[in-house]
Amino acid sequence: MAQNEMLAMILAGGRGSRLKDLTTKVAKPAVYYGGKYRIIDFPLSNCANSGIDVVGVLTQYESVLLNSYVAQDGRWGLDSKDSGVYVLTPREKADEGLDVYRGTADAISQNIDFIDAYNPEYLLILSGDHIYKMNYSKMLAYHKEHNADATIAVRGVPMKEASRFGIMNTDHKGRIIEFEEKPAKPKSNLASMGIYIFDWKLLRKMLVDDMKNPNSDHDFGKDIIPRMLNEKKDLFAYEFSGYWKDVGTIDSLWEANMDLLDPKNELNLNDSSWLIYTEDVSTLPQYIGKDAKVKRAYITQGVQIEGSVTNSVLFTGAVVGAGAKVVDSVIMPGAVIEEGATVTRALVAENVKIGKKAKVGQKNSENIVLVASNVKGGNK
Amino acid sequence: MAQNEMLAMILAGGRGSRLKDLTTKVAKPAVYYGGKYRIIDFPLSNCANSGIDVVGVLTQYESVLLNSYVAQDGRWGLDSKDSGVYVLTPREKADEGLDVYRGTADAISQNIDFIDAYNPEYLLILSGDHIYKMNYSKMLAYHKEHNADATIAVRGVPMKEASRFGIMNTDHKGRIIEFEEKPAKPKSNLASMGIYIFDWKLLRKMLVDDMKNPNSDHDFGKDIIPRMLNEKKDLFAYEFSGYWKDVGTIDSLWEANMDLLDPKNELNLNDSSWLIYTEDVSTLPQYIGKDAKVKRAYITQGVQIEGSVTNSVLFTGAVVGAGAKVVDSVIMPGAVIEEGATVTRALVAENVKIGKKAKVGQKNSENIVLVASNVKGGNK
Amino acid sequence: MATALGIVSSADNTIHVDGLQDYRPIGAFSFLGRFRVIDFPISNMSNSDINRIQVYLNSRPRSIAEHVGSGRHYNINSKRGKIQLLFTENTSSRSIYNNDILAYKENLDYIQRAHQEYVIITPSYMVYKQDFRQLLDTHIQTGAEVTVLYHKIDNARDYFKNCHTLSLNKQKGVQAIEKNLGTANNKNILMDTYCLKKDLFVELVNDASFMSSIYTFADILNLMCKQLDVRAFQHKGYFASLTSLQDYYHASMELLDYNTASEMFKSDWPIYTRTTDSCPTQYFESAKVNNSFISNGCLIEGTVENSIIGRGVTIKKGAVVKNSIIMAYAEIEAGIRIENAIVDKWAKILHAKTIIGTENEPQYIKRQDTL
Amino acid sequence: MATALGIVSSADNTIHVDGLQDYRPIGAFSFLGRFRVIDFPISNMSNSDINRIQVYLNSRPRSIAEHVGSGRHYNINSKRGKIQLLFTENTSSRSIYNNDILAYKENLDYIQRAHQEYVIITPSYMVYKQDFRQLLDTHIQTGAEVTVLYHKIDNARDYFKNCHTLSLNKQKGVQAIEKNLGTANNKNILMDTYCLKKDLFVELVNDASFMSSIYTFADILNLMCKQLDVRAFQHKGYFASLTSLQDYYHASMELLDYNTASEMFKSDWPIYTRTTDSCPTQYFESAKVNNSFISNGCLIEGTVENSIIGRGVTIKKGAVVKNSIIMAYAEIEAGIRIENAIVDKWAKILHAKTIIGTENEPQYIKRQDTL
Repeated sequence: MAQNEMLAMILAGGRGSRLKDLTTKVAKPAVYYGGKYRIIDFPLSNCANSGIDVVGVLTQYESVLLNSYVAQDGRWGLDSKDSGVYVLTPREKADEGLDVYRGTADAISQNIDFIDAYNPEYLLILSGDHIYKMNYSKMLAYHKEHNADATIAVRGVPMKEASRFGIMNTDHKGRIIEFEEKPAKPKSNLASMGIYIFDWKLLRKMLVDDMKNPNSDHDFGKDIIPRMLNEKKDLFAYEFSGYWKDVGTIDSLWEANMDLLDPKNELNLNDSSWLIYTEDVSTLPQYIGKDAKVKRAYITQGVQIEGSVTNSVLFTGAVVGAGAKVVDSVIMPGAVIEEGATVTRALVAENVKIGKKAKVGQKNSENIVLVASNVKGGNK
Repeated sequence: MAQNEMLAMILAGGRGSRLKDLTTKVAKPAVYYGGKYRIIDFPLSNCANSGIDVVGVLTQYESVLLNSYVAQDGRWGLDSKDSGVYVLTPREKADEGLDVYRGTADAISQNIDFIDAYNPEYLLILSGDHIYKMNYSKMLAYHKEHNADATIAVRGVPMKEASRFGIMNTDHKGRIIEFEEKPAKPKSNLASMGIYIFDWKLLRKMLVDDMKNPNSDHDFGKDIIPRMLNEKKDLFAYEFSGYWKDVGTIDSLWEANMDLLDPKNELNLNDSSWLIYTEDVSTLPQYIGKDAKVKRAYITQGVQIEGSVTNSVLFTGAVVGAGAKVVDSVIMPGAVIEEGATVTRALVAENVKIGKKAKVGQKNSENIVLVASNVKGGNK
Repeated sequence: MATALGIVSSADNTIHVDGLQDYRPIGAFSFLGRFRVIDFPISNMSNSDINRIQVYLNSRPRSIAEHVGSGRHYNINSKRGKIQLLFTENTSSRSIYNNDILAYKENLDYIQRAHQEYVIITPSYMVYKQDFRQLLDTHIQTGAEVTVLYHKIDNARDYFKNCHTLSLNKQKGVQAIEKNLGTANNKNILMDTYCLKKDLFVELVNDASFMSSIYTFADILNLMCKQLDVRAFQHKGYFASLTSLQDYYHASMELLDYNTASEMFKSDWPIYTRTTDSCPTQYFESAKVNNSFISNGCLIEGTVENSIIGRGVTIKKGAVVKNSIIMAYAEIEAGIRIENAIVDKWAKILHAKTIIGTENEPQYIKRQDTL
Repeated sequence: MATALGIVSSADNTIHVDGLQDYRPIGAFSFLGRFRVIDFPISNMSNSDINRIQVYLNSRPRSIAEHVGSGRHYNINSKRGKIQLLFTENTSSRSIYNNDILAYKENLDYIQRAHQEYVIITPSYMVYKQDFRQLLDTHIQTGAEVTVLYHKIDNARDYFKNCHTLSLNKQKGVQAIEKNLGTANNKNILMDTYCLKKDLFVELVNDASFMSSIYTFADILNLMCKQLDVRAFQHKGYFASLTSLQDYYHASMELLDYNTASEMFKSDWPIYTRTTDSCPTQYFESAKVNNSFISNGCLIEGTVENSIIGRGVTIKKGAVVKNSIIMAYAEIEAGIRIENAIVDKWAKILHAKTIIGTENEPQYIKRQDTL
């Protein structure tokens, strides 16, 4: 795509409270996933691979780590002359005197001057906490082809679950005729993915109006999209059919990691034509010890395994001591499972130490255990 | 210097109201200087050339432009694996509910977590709006040599002006025994340059204490330094003798530009062993037209001159039309002096157009005229 | 959306630019003061959304390797995109076998491994502006098997001597490709720029190397243009082939017309280059400069007329430079007169009183020479 | 504060590693799966605060040029610092004249133009960890004119055959530098690492090229060590010279001892490399892996023992890999048995049932070969 034809804005604000202790220090988009990645690597890599040069990341709360993580734009190749990843924190004061964005639309409105500086024709709006691979330039081609005012990416969900989503009802050409937020009786199964392409000039006008509207929640789903439909704008649905996962809970984060163990997993991170880029770390390769047993596992560089690992995902610098057993678990960076310890159906957070012979998690637990602080040895 | 031995923090908050309309849209450190630079290029290039890898830039107010300017860390070579320039905006709410830093020390205090992430031994604190070339690694060597708790860079000022500055009184070894803010009867002529090196562990402790002190202004000059002296810490003065200029007013900004016209100017931007880095623009080289007259001028790429230029500094993309005269002036990027216009003792702001045959400024004016909006042609 | 692998080719050994080329390949020549010739083909590619680029180097690779580097200054995404430098290994740089086909043949792996369906080949020794998306679209629309870029000129007797000319039929089909023998002034000059499917390109490279080890890509195309649908696409605007010292000098002087130059440098088609971080140029009291392009970092006390001055050049009081190209970091001492000359990088003109060439035979002063 | 220009030298033509070196210089060899040999000398320099580095390339420069790139992954400031690639031009890569002195001689400008007072020269074909600040400090303190790095070994009869040995006096003065003839097991191996003033270095290069056009830097030093104060500085810790296939294999296998390896890779002395952005490695149900280093991006269904596996390698069900080095993107089909072998990049072992070498003579499988 031509330089700055389309700018991307990633809404990365959410604290992700359902991810519990994983997000006390980091914003949800900075949470680890898949052995070496952070969630936000996915939208950022998608942007880079789609030929988008400039990305704004809209953050709030205490997100020093997220901010300095995304500021290293070279990680996604977005460091050429006129490219960049820019962290955009809230600047206006909301009604309650808090320095936060009041809604998804407000987050964009507060950064109109930033966007104007690049004078893009189109604006792509993304969410920072979904796992998927998507070529936004194809979505833009669809947008142009339909002469749309806005295009919204949708995916088919099982009909019985449709009432949990924002559902787009379209005509046979893909034109959106109705949008229903969590409808009791859904008329279609096309759920919004929170990915929008707008004609920037039009959106800019609507945002300026919306800012002045005291009754608005300043939200794309609640305000902007309904108003566009009201005004008979041309909104089109772009159907996406690949792997997509919202990792909003500990269970779904665990599940998304487990998906990678499937030899036929749809996400296929090994595809060299659409790589996901992330932080580069200096470590040894992974070392599998003399008496180690490793099967059905997804393991990255810097991991050292002396014990047994089954059906698990291990992140950079994780250590599994001799005689330790890791089953059906996710072991985040730098976590150490000491000798003889057992970890089952658990998600062990960054740098946590599971002491010698300690036991964590249960084989048939309903939920996945999040282990966010050190566990003492089981033998004292 | 070893990776992350010393981190630099640049205080770039000031709106610079004495620079009038030049700073309505940009923060003072983003103001242009010297034909192709912005003021903040100086501390950032000094950091890069001194071997400092990580720089935090502390900004506030509406500084989108400054923020995205410094975020392009490749401009100063600070884009290698573990290097970076990070924009740090205020995160805590000050007493009055404003999202600003309450004082220079508060700006650092609010970013303790950022600094801790790099675990530096020393912290360098700089101001973002001075023009000078300085090797901070030599200052660090001096700091180590004296086993100092803090080292403050000072420069000699004429004794009669000393009462306008913060003055350091030192013993014969350079140890600071007293600090006086604008003393009526100065005992020395060593003025603080607002450049500090601290032992980070010690400073961190003092900042945490200072944050709890309700009577503190949270300022280095007013609170931290006096308290360190009170507590008999080892503070040393590091004397700097090169070119140094505070460009806080239109007159001093103009003057600093004029200094460059001196064939023996002390700043010497042509020295290949200490380059000042800045934004890279794609333009033609400067073109001097068939009937142009150029003498005593400092001119950068992308400038087109058809008229006459004397004793002036011209920035990227400035145009001087046929028959136009530019004398004793500073013409900022993209400004156009149309045919037959005359500009004298003026500072013409970015993209401003001086219409045909218009006259701006006077030969013997007391102050320099700032021309911040278009001037109509003089012939209508 | 069709995508193309970009290939920047190197001049083969039938071409030699006196003097200048002893120190670097043509792609590394300084052009208009602050650019290098290779900035033009790479900027064309970058501006045309081509971000997977191979640069072939058959001799003296240092200067281009250093200048091109990671390609970030050309706005190439450093992860998704890539500028790859490819070298010729198995023959010396002076060998007659060291031509474009050998270079492609030795690096065929890297061509075949690319994901792109098409290749666009552009020379590192010509300067022009071209949107390759337009070339590729036309190529696909017409159904041609090979599309080549050409430029109509009216001075083929005196210039473009090292270039090929095209014979075209009414449908712009290419009938023959021959060396410009200077037999007439009006010619269609082949711009050594080709657009074709990658698979066909690989096939042609293999065919050429099978037929003769000194065949070039132009040779095989000439041979095959009877069998293949080879079409020509006309380029308009500024065009320069820098394949002789005269052509180089002439092309540079043409750009002293500010309108021609600014036509070539529009903001919607930036020409990128590597910055050297030099400061602005300082003009002293005694400076007298007219109709010249001056790069940054110069110290000018003397007189400069109708000239192109590179970065960091010093021109002392009383020195006169006319109709000349002075390359980076050269020093012209007080009182020296230079006309119709090309002074190479780092040269010091200290003692020679006058250096005077003619419009058709510019005087060349060697790199780092002290005269 | 003394500063040094870093020089990474290339192996000359007396050294040839069978097989591997047909495709790339030793500096580009894969090492321990995810590194290349040249990562070690460059990381040593970067960690020692040397950020102006010259890398000399005398043959097949592509892989190193691509791997080193702008040097940002080595933490070199991209403005103030610089990794410069310098090429040998005037002779073929196979010529006996193509040695280190010729390379320095041809690029003497770039050495002399550097601002640094000292040079530190380190080879691109040896692996070790060394703080060069310590070497430089010692050099200055002792007042030596040249300081060389050496390593005491006890297996000189079998290994380090292409290296030089040092004879030292009691004061660690160098008495002679000779080829290792394998006459005894205990030897001081010259690590081809030198610290000296830049001016003296330039003088020695000029002397060497004046005396004989096949003299190497070690040769001239041997000759001059009677006149100059040449001292040796002992290196301790892991040291490998990769100047023969046996030495390469042996050195790799030594690192399978996790303690040795982790001693070499401490967090206060990172070894940087270029990331390939490959995803983690996937172990399947049938995988059985022991005492091995595995890089990212592999798909492992088979058995791997005492081996080093490069990036993106596929090892199918029932395949057995023992005591071997498998380089990036190789594929080992189901049921195949590989022992004591080195399988080069992109090789496909599809049909050969067994590939078995010995500890002293590892079997080598060529790049991109299909067996």
